[in-house]
Amino acid sequence: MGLQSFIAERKQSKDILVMAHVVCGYPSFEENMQELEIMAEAGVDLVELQFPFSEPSADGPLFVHANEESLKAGTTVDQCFDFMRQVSGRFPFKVLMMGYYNTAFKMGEATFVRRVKEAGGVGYILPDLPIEESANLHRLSAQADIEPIILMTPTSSDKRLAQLGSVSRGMVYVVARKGVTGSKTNMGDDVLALIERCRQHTDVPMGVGFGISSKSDLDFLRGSADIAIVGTAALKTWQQSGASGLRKFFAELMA
Amino acid sequence: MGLQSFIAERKQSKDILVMAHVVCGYPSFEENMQELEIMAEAGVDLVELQFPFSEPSADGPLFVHANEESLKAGTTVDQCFDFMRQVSGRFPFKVLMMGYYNTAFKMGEATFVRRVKEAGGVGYILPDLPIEESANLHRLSAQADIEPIILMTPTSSDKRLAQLGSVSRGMVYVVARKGVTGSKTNMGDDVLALIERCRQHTDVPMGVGFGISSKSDLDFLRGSADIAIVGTAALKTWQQSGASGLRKFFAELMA
Amino acid sequence: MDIFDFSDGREGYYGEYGGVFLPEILHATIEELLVCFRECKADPTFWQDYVTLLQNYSGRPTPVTHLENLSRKLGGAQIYVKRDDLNHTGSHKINNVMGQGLLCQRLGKRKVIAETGAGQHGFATATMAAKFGFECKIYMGAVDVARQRPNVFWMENLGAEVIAVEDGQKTLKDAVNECMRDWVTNMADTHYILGTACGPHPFPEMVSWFQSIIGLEAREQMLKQTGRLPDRVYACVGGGSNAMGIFQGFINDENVELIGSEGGGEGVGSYMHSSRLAYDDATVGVAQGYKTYFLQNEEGNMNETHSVAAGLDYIGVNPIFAHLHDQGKVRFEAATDTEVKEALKLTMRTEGLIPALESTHAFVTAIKEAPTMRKDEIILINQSGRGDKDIFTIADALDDAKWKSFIEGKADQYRREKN
Amino acid sequence: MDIFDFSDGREGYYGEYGGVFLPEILHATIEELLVCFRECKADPTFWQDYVTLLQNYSGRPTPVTHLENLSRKLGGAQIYVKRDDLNHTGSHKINNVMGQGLLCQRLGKRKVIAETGAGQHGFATATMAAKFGFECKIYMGAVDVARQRPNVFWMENLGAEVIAVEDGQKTLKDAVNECMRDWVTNMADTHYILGTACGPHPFPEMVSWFQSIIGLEAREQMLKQTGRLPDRVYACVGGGSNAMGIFQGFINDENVELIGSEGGGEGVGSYMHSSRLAYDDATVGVAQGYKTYFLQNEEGNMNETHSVAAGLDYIGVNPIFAHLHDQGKVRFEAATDTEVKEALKLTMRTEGLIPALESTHAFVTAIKEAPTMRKDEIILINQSGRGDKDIFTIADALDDAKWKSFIEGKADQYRREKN
Ligand SMILES: Cc1ncc(COP(=O)(O)O)c(C=O)c1O
Ligand SMILES: Cc1ncc(COP(=O)(O)O)c(C=O)c1O
Repeated sequence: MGLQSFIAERKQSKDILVMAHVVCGYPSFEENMQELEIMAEAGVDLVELQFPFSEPSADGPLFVHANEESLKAGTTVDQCFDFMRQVSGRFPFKVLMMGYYNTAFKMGEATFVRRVKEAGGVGYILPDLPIEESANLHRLSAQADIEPIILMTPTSSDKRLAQLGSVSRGMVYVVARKGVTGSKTNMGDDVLALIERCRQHTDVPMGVGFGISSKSDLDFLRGSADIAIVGTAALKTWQQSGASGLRKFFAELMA
Repeated sequence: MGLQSFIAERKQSKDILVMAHVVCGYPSFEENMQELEIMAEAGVDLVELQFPFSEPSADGPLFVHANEESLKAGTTVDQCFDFMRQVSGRFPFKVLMMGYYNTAFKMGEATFVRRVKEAGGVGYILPDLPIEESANLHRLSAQADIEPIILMTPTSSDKRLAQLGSVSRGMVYVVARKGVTGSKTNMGDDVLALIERCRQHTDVPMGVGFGISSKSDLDFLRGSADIAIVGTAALKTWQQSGASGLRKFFAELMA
Repeated sequence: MDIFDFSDGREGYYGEYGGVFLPEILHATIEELLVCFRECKADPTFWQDYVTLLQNYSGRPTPVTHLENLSRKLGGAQIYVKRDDLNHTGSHKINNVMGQGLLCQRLGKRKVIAETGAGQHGFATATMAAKFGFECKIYMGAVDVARQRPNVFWMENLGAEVIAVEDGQKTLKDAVNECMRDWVTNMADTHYILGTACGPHPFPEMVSWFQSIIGLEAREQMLKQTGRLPDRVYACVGGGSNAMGIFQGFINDENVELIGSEGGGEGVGSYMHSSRLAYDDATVGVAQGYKTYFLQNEEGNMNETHSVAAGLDYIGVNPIFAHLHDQGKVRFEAATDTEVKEALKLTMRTEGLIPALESTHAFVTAIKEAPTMRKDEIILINQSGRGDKDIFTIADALDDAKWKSFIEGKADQYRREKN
Repeated sequence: MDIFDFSDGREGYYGEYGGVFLPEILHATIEELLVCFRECKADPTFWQDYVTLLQNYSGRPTPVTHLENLSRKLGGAQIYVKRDDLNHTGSHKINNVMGQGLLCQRLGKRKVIAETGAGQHGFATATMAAKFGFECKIYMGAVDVARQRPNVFWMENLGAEVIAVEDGQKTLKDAVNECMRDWVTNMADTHYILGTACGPHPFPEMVSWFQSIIGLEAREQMLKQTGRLPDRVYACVGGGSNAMGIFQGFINDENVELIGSEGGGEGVGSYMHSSRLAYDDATVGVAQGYKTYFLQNEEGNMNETHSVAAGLDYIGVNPIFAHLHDQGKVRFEAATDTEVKEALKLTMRTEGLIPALESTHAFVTAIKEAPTMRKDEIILINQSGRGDKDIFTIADALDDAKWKSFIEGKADQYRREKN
């Protein structure tokens, strides 16, 4: 089942879905697996598996550190795909590859698409790959039936949103504010206005991310966004209070 | 009795005279006096009393150091003149003021001449005062009947020697080689040739200095120069072996 | 040939290299920059203002010096040197920075950010910001902050905030990443003053354009001083801005050979170098906003790099050079750390010039090749910077004992004064 | 007025100052120098060669920069700066040195000696010697050698022998004496490259002549850039060479006021300064070969002097200035160490310029006076050198804690490496 129909299906029983995030190999693949179990238990709907990269220029400090430590520990692309395969086979949520374009570029776009597909991924998020550079990858993805997730942002003009909307598939990722991952976003009228603007340019489901960390954020988005994307907040919780903390975090978030 | 007639008189009983040197106040006026006693005993004919100056740029390392230490110990121009008066009153040798022009300039040339005269000096050597700048001082000196000692050097052209000779009075100081005081001069044909050249331009007695340190130097000069000027070698001896050393030094030198 | 005459739909591409690989959030910012840059480039008064600013503030045109002693000693080609070391702040970096300062004014932005490795670009940017009255933040790897304190000292005294980047290898590439992170947050009022002809379009073109003043001057000067064009032109290649600068003066001259000299570090096969094109260790990749040759592993993660010259010690290279290299229009060589030290000593003693360690890489290659050339052939070297600001690095490189005991004495003095 | 148009029998005298007070043994040498200098001065191709050499080697003409920010901030006169800091080796000292290099070639001598205090003149001389292929010895007070190690490092690497002078105060004046001692020994094949407009005739005239290139350029540039002459011209005064250099461009212009700024050290009455003309502590004397105002005691022995700027820290002053001061043609002011530090900070932050501590003295006086002048009045400051070579002194002067811990870290590293 493709990403968009999966989301549609899940949305029949929930008014907002949750997408979570782990950095492969940080702190370790074992801990990643424990985090994912907790996410699955809590009913998380989608998960991004970030492939670590040496130049994570769109990430905030916590993820930068995670990328770095994972690489230092020797994490390879092969291991990440292996892990993706295990995860997608084991849990009910759908899995997306997340990472930087060089990872895809170096193995070749066709290989990349094939491997995501083979590992059970339903799509990928490459934040440094603009649509101008995506034609071939999008074509290959369409053939393989996986989705390239497009990002829409507060700085995108209407004209730009229209361009982005016209090639969006599966879902779009609405970046709630300027900046990198990790810091808190003030959920307010601008976020709603942004979602509203984005809606006018695409029909696919809409995930909203960057700085979502609490039930109140979710409540705020309920009714406007389809998916709340939770990244740094979960990792921070795991680092600070381990499995029990993370369980509590998701329980409260999704209550 | 003026310098020139003093030299003439002494030369009746000796074929070469000796001029010695002390830096006033170095190591101390007491030690200066001890040195001078030894010089007098040895039969030294003339003595330069150097007034210490802060910028002794024509002196070699030993005298530079002596100038510096003397000033540090607080030696003043008044003290130097006082000392000169004592010395000229006490010893049979004649006393010359030696120093840099600024010492004379600062007190005024007339005062300078008067004070040298009053202190019993028969003349002065100001190595940084060229004849072009000396007219007034020479005039004052002539009036006071003291002698400005002119230097002749190995770099002086015949024309220059003629100029120097024409204003020389009392004696001339022939600089045996280029350089500053203190290092050894090789007594050889050039020194003799230089003396010869100088002779052609003046009738006054001729002292030869710079680097004279031994009886053999004196022997070498005997017959061409009237006066051998001994500076650094004596001070070095005093520093190294005190009164007995200096006594021996002059005894051997003038044997 | 106009390398910036892009074919349709390939704007910002040089062969397969270049492009814009940035987060979507910067799309509008980079568009705005591109539009502004196109306006500037089309407006002859902008270039005139730029030239006047550099004349009055930085002392351009910098001269060309004939190295008669070195030429005689090597017994081959006549060696000439373009003296960008005489610029205000001591290197060619000021050219680009002043140009972007003017452009930033046009953009109506009041804050600038910049990455720096050796500190030369940061120093130049802090200087420009003081002159233009911009707020200024300089990102610099923590390792570089520690070893390039003199430049940090000046940047701070010029009023810039210097931020030590603690991520990754804590050097230049990490400072670039951190700049990007600042930019995606503050692009509304902030212009990113990229320091070399790398990064996303239009930076390679824009930086090359500003630096082309070197080549424009040099071409005219060589014609005037020697009556003809040089046979070969040498420049060191870090990101590639000074080399692009001088090469543009001669790129359409068939008989002028262009030679880029990269950081050979400990030599071929050592993997302790920063030669992307002269050695075979780099492969094509996409990072820091553009596609080019990077020193990276098979999975696309960047390798550690090394050069005695901090300004050459970078993973990627100007995409224009990647293309010109493919086309055989520019030849690339590498100079090892050891060769650089020897060439520096030789240049100081025979000509009284102290090239920056970066620039000395160009001298190394020229010095190797000059003796193989005829006496009536002519060589031009770009001296992109002066070495006297690098005294700590050079004294270390030359292992100067008296310098070390001076530093120890200074340290003792500071410790005493604290007590 | 031509200050060098000496009346009969007064050659080398400016009023009662100047002259030649040297040991007889140097008479022929100084004559030979004078004759050679007269030939050079009379030979227009010599001056042309000199200008060309400085253009191609040192980047002359140096520009004039309008300090718009500082002028606006002070709210008075428009401030312009003559940028001799952009010269090769970082100061105006190179002008004189290159000129004397050409002259030394004409004299047929192959060895040069020079005194240096801050090290700027020694650095320039070592550079010139490398370029001309002369053997080179630099005399430097032992105290200065210890505190100006960076310059010593470069001089040595340029091939000069640096000799630490252990006599006297072990600073500049003692280095001058030691140069004289070398010269009286080796004058046959050695030329003494005196670094400022002091010493025996013809040095004051000769150094002034070479430095007049600053004023010639500046006058023309001011006319071109502002359409008229400046109302006041400021320069710092150590020995007086950079000031003589720029002032000569305007000395016959009735409405241009010339202001020299001396090292005020700890201020008037402190006796820890080097102001010969601005304060009342100096008297006329004869030393180091010439007659002028010296900071000396009643008996004619020199006093200790002090300035935060080593290049101003000297007992005597240019005899031409002593005369122009008597005549009221040049006004003299002093800048204290404290004022200098403040002006340096201000200049760095508002204009991105880092004047040498010496030059900053001129800025101090200009900054004090600019606000009292009308907005349509014009000031010109001579920036005789750049401050980045003075990092140790400036960091100490600004008491920079991060710099100090950097130095301590470096020292620890060196000590570790030894073990
Ligand atoms: C003096 C100098 N030359 C060259 C470079 C290398 O940069 P690019 O290749 O962009 O000229 C640097 C970089 O810091 C530099 O400081
Ligand atoms: C930069 C600079 N300015 C000024 C001076 C003072 O010398 P003068 O008065 O001869 O210009 C010096 C002396 O070292 C100097 O280095």
